[in-house]
Amino acid sequence: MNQTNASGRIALTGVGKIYGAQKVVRDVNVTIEEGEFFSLLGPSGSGKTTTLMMIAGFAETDEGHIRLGDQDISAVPPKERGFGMVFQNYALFPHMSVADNVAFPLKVRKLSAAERRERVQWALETVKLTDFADRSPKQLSGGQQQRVALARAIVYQPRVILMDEPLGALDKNLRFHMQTEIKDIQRRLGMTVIYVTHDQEEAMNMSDRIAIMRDGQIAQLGTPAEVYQHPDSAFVGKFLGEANLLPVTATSATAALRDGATFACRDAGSGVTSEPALLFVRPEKLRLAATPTGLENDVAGRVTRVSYLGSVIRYGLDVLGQEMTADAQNLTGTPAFAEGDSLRVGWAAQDCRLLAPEGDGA
Amino acid sequence: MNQTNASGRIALTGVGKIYGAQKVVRDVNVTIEEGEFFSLLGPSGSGKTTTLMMIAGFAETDEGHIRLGDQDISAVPPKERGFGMVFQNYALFPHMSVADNVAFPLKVRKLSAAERRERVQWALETVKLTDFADRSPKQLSGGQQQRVALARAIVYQPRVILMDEPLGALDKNLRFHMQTEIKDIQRRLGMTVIYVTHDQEEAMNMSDRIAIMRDGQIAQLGTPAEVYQHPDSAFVGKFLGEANLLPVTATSATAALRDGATFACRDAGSGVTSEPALLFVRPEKLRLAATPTGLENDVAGRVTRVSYLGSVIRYGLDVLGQEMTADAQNLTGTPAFAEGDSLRVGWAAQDCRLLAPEGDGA
Amino acid sequence: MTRAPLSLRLVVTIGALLLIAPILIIVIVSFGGDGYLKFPPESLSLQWYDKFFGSSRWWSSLWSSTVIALMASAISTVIGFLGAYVLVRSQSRWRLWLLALALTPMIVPQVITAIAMFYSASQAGLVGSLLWVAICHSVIGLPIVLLILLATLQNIDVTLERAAAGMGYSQARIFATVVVPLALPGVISAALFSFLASFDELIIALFLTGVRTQTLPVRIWNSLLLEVEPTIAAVSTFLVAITVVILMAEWAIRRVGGRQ
Amino acid sequence: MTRAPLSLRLVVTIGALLLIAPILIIVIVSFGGDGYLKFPPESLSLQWYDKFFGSSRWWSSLWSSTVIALMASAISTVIGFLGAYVLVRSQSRWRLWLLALALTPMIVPQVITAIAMFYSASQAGLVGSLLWVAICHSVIGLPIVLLILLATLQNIDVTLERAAAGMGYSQARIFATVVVPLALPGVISAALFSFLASFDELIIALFLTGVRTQTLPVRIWNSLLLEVEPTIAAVSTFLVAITVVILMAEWAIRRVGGRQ
Repeated sequence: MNQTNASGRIALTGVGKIYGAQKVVRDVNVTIEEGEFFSLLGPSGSGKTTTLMMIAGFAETDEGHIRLGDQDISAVPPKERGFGMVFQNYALFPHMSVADNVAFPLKVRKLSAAERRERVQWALETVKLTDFADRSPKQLSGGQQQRVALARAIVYQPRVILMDEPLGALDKNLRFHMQTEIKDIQRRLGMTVIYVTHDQEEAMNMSDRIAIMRDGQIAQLGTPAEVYQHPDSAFVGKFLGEANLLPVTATSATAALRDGATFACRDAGSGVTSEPALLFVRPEKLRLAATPTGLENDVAGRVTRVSYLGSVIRYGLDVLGQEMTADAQNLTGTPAFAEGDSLRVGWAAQDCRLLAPEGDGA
Repeated sequence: MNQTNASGRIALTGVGKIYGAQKVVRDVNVTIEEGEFFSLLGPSGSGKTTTLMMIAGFAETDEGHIRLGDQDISAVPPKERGFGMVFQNYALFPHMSVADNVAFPLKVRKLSAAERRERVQWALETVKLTDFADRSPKQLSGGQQQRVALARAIVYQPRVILMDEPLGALDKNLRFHMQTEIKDIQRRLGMTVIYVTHDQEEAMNMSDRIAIMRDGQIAQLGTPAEVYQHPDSAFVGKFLGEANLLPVTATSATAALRDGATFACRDAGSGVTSEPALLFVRPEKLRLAATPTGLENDVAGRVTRVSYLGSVIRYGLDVLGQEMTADAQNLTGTPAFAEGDSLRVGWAAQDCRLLAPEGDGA
Repeated sequence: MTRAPLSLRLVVTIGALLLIAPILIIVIVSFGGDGYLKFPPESLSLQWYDKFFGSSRWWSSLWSSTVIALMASAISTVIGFLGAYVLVRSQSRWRLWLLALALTPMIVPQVITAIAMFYSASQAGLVGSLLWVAICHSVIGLPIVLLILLATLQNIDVTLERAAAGMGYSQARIFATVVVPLALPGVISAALFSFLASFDELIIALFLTGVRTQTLPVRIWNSLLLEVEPTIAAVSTFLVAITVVILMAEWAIRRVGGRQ
Repeated sequence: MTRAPLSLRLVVTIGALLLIAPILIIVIVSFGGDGYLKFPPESLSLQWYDKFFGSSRWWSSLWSSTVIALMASAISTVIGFLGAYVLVRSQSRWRLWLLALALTPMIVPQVITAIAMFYSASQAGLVGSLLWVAICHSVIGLPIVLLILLATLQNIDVTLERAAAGMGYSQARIFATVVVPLALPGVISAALFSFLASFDELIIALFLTGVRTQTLPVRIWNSLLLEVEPTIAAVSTFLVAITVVILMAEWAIRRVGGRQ
């Protein structure tokens, strides 16, 4: 079947949005490649949805340019951009059946009735809802409604689909399942997807690249593993999951000390040298042992709390007078330590980074 | 300071609730010991909140008896039960300051003004909100409002506090922190807490014992580790976290086979013998290796999907034609396997159980 | 806590019954067999209804009322729909002023509205024109139409319109395929309520209708001044019955619409 | 999408302005310096206001209107508050019927309500009694009071009452310490709106007031029949001004209440 748009590459250069006296989005520069699954991740008010609305054309692009392939679409109205769109509340038309909802975008396109039927059939098959074609959207569960919205977005085979927290209204168990399905469909059809979410696990699970937004700007941009394991700032580190941020004195970009203990870390490239700094390390990277761990970083600690969270046992630790958190997988024989135990806490140099203290921007 | 009630032990015998023709709670029997942190956990509509409302006295106990210590309180009005209560929406009085909210329950009790002030001071100190005494509740964040509600519930030192999804409105990061605080206060004051939640991690983190409810009945009752690791039913297994449920043919209560492979499991006590059964094992208990794992259960598998979730790498596996899920901690060097890799999947006999297939009740 | 005390509920029930007692008395009196207004009636008959339906004067009033109410309802529903759409979708600050303005007919004492409209009409020689009465009545009906349609349109999610625009639909097609079909139950409610508002209105009609265009409430009024006879009770009962029927129709349509 | 088309907005704005044009004309005419109603006036003066405020007949009407409206407002606010509380907290099916019953005065044509009330009053010899007018006006005000207080009480979370009960408070103390303080802005709104409903009401007052107890709208009406002089424009403007002042007070109280 033929494609609606020639290109699926979207480039934002210097994009900004102004509401009254406030810049809610500032200087966003990013090129989303054809066939890429790209997420805008951030807390509420970070500008991620506004950025998506500018790409969709529902909000005016006050500054900079948005290009689709070689064409500047900054001033093109939404109905001419030809993007698919999936909303958090599904935005299904309650007065139409599932099949009519899916056929809706085809009705403004010049297609024969047979071709239209065929496309609707294909879209419903893709989302595994063929049996529900004649139902009303209201008769479906949340997950099924979201699938109808997806079918409606892919039915005219746009090269680009924009999704605004599409799984935000679903409960936890269903969410992971739907993430897998959306990702599979995106791969199979080779679509570009721009995905807005505030759920870091969701973004990491689905995306090729993630832009973490804060105060209208991109705080960091990279693959899931890059941003999770090597954050450039304490904000990104904390936003993507549990993070230990131990206040230390940096002696170089890779070495620090605190209370006589010395630490060796991977270079963060953040320019931290001999200042107060934060030593970043994820809780699951900490190794706990009764005897020295033999890792590059190894300090004495004490267990202050043992939390049973199911798949994970979370230890609260007192390390050099600071609270730290270590996550251990709930394997046979865990928890291995009890409240009050003294132990050694170790981690590899490549698993930690020195970051600028918070409040210093970025 | 003197206590309001003599006892903090609550016993439910044969408790039931009928709405119209429907029994929304049926035959609930449980004794909650003094000083215990007890959770009612279940999906919405499972009867957990209705059960709590009967204990509080806001709903009539249609069947059975509720006892506080030796006294039958089934027909006692709420205002004479003397329980503390914390609601999901905080239920703070918007027309009163924080201090007046906390002092409110003391105003119907015969206390001197000095004693009243002292108690309010103590309660606000306990929840670390002394500086906010003169604020209006509306000026506080969600977490702070919840702390005020907690202070108001403990200020008259009831032996029993009932909590109805108190953290349901808070976001994920704050939630873990508040769980820790509530648990600490409960321990320090030796209160009995009956806690309703639908968040399994929250229930496991805080509770001494958990009752998992389903369709108005207790599906399983036990410590967090018991119910998480040794569920009696597929429902409980799936509700408490990710679960592998491999259809097998049981040959005894501890042995099963599928496609020629034999499995050895811990006795579930569920009476499964030589029937179609489900082999239950948690994703984090699976060991993946290129060569045989040497564990009691060891089968060949293939990686169908690798999901990067941050602290965890989740592998989708094809094992004997069935989908299975394995969670590996995101340690240095992971993911160790890629999509399409063939490998061995092993787990210890003590980490798996044979359960009755779903639909067979319980 | 979930139940109000019995004493309170009793008081409220008795109060509510007292509220409609006078109306019930009129209804009962209208079926009286006596020669004058008497409660309770000594015998029952339909004589006053015969008189009502047999009189061409009453029929012509019913006709005037109906024509005026239909026109007023059409005018205020169309204008109210457009107004409500603009008010719901507009973000600017003046929307509140506009709303306040549109609600003035509900707020200004009706005598004064009537005087103002009469004064304007007499300057333009419009007294006695059915269309002019309908226009004035549509002003009276506008606030209720606006309130109903504001609520209706507010419940139509703007993302539905965005979704359609994203799929390539023009504003006009979105209006036709999404907004109007979804707002239909509210539009019908608004039309029925504005019909009633006009059908039952007295004061403005009293000022603006000529001898030949008297509406039903006006003729009831004039009859009261001339002859106190039970026909008026029959006409009143008829008017109440029509009101009740229209309200029940509205309720039924709303239920069916809600189920869809 | 978030903005309505310019053309639509223009139409709506012009329409809204036309709505209040007649009222504006009356206000302007009331300040005329000519000897008769003339628009636009050739000169400006306060002569008609002088006449209005200098007349003991107008003053006594203002007095009657105020006394009746105060009583009516008190009665309907108290009954409406209790009724709304019962309706909000009650779970049973008859609450809808009760609500429908309480809203009848809003639905039944006012002429007919007036006839019914007059008939009941004349049977009991109550015509001319200020208290009886107030009671009838309180019936007219009840629906609006109910609607305001239902909305107000619905916003008072039942868990607040449960929380207080759980802490050992009796129903009466919960009412005094929680429900009434939280509902206060709504109660004030309801009192003001029911005051206005009575203050501006014409038809029922026309039937029920005696010569000495004529309310302001009734005297405007009677004056219209006797002498068409610009004093009526001045009185009308005064009535509109009072209405606007009360509504602005209501709005101010609501804003302060909302901020608290």
